[in-house]
Amino acid sequence: MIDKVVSTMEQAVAELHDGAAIMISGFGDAGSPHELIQAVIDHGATDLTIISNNAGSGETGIAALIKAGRIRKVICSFPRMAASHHFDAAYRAGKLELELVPQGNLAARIQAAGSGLGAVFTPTGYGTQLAEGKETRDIDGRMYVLEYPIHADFALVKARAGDRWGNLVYRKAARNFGPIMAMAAKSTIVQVSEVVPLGALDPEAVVTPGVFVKKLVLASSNAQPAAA
Amino acid sequence: MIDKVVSTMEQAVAELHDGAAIMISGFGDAGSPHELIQAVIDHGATDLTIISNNAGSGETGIAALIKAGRIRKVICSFPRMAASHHFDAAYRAGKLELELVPQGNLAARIQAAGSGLGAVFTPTGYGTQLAEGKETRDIDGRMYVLEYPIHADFALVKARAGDRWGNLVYRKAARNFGPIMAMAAKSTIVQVSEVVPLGALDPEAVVTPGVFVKKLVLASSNAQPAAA
Amino acid sequence: MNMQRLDRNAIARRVARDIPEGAYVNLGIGLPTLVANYLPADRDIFLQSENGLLGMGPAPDEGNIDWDLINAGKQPVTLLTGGCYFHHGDSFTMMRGGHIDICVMGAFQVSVNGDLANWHTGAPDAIPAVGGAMDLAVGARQVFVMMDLQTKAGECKLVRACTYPLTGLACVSRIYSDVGVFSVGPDGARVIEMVEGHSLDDLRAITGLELEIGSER
Amino acid sequence: MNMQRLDRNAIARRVARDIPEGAYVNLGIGLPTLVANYLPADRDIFLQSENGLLGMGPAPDEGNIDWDLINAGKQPVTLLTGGCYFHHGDSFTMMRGGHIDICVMGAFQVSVNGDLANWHTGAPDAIPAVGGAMDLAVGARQVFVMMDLQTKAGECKLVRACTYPLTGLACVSRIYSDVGVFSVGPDGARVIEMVEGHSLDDLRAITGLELEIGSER
Repeated sequence: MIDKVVSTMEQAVAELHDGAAIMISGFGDAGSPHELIQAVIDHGATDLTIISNNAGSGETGIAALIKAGRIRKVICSFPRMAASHHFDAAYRAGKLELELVPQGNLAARIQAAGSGLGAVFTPTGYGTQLAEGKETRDIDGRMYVLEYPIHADFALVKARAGDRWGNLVYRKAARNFGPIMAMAAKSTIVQVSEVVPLGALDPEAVVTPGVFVKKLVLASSNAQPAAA
Repeated sequence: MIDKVVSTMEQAVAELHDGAAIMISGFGDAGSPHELIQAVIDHGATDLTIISNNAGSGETGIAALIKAGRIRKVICSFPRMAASHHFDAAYRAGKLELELVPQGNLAARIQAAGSGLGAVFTPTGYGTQLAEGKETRDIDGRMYVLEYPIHADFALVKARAGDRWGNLVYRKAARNFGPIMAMAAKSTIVQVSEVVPLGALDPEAVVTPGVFVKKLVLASSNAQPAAA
Repeated sequence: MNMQRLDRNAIARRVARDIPEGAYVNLGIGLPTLVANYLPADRDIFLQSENGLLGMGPAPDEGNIDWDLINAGKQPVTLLTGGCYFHHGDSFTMMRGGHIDICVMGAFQVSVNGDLANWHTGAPDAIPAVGGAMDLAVGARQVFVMMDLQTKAGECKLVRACTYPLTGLACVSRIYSDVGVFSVGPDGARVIEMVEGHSLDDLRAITGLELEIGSER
Repeated sequence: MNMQRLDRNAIARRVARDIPEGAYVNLGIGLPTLVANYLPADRDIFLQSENGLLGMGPAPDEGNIDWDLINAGKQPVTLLTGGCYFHHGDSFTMMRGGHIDICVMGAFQVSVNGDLANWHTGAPDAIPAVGGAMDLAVGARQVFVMMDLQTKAGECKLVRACTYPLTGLACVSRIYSDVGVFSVGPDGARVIEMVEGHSLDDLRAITGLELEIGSER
């Protein structure tokens, strides 16, 4: 019997390693797997590359990872936030490399990795600083930039509910990057608010089929994030 | 008030025109919008390019369109079926152009069109007849073929239920190409088994958001296809 | 010059007037979110938010805030009856793929041919952040910019050529400002509408451009 | 030669033995679908079907046929508890993106280095059809071929180089046949297992290849 549910956050992140590339779901705090990120801090892995839409705010989540000095590089679209002081400080001190990617190219590159494409021509960013040095091409009279997949060793994802085969559903706008990151990482680890029996999720409404999930763990405090 | 529901099949396909490129959902008969296809026949538009997984079987659906002599070109992955005699005859008589596309490249090219990408490098088909004459590239030690988007003027899609804003849910494996074709065509026309009030569809379980749909029409006979 | 100027709410109201029923609209973070307040409730207009919402509704009551239901600016919102959720791949398929009729964004500068600069001041110590601006710039069918025509320091933001880092090339079609509405594009900038009390000469003086009155293209 | 040969069901049973619990498996149309009949019911093995199913179950009873629930060969199937539906984009993300552990396909020819030919006989009047074969060939982590080693006319289908149009290059790792199991790949073809009553010399004679006994790579 296959049961992808593990009992502890520690077990969930046991295979992490120094130098890993880690995708982290979330748009701001919505959908950010805070407990799994705390488990990464507890695990001790360092020299990490983080792929996420933002670069953390306040004192928890990605911000805590930065504060702990574990991150070598951030690939994201929007690091500047109201309380992104830990990112700001590390970036200004040159302790952190930033690869800034337009949000839709971030999504497209993650999707390219998940679906086995070698590269995609995207119109986004053409003629801007963020496409400098990149290959461009005129296709049917429109200009495109060649963008490559972003692969990751791990994806840390927050979902609302999951079953032992790894099928997932999400909650409202906390869905955001979760489903496409789950497809793109070698190993996807999910914190859920609820583990449900096989068959409890409507097969028409499963958002992430279990094939994309390696481990699930119940996050008892997987509540809505508090007001920022 | 926006109400995308029209009353008749005739209204649903009123804007069709000669020479149109039309995507048609379905994998075999599952998900094939037979009533809309009949409406295309009744409309009279001809010289059509059809993008679909198959090229029809028996006497209805795409097979009936071929029989009626309305199709100039078929872009599909699997035209040969148990009862594809109308395709076979038209193809052998040279009345029909065939562009054979590996099924996953068909999906990827439809998705590229829907998402505004200019082209994608796919590993599928490299080194085969179906990639002959196409641009190839070594990316990180693996060979890829450059494939371009497939755009369409119309998509004809079968769904289980929809609301007046065009939100859709599907039924089992009849979902297949429907959602990605709806994203790729300039104008997506949907036959549904049921028109439901706004709010009746779970916002977490909508498969095709209404933005991708132009018109819906109730197909009273939108039942499961009969045994082939 | 000491002319009458529209405040941000008045500009938002003016933008809202040009959004037809049935339009799929993305309102950028900051100023443009005000436009939602002026969309008539009896018109079905569909607000899309890059973080996976279509049919976005107004801010919730204090007691009904759900931090899993936010807009692109990370403020709490609601979902209208008939709205739905989707992931970031599908969201940017909407935005990049030409499915959004209108997006409204703020800007540092817009050039007469429609180039947009709104993501980076170019200051060397600034922390850059781009979000979905570049995707909207290339992907929305029409890009409306909503801004005061001048900076606080009095520099005109409608320019011959942008000096700030670009967000997108030749993408803006319309500027809604505190002094009037402009069209920009291949034919250059034209004045579509002036705020009461302004003359064409005023606008020429502010912009330093040989503006003409234009009709809708 | 007049040796004992496995029938298609026996080959299917042999393939099933090599599919571990937890594997995500795509069974190609035709012969490979038989493998499903021999997967032990007490093992969680996940069958994926290109038309948008994961957790595909056996054929339904006569009275429970649902033509919206079919497999890649358009035959009626069922969905297991815990299975789910998805669209073709997501289905081929699974298949092309390396998420399927094993696919099992039939073949016209397989070369010693693992080239696969199974979509087209090359006959000029044949109606070509490719389906998802090329995507599986490049996308599945392991490609197993299940076939009789010879055509009815006695031609060996394990060849030095394919003469039929290719489906994929260097993609097959294993051949399950009526006379034995072979590995193919960069090191060429090796005999992993022979059906009882066969000798290495028999297989060398059939194939015309300098086969050796190989261990699992």
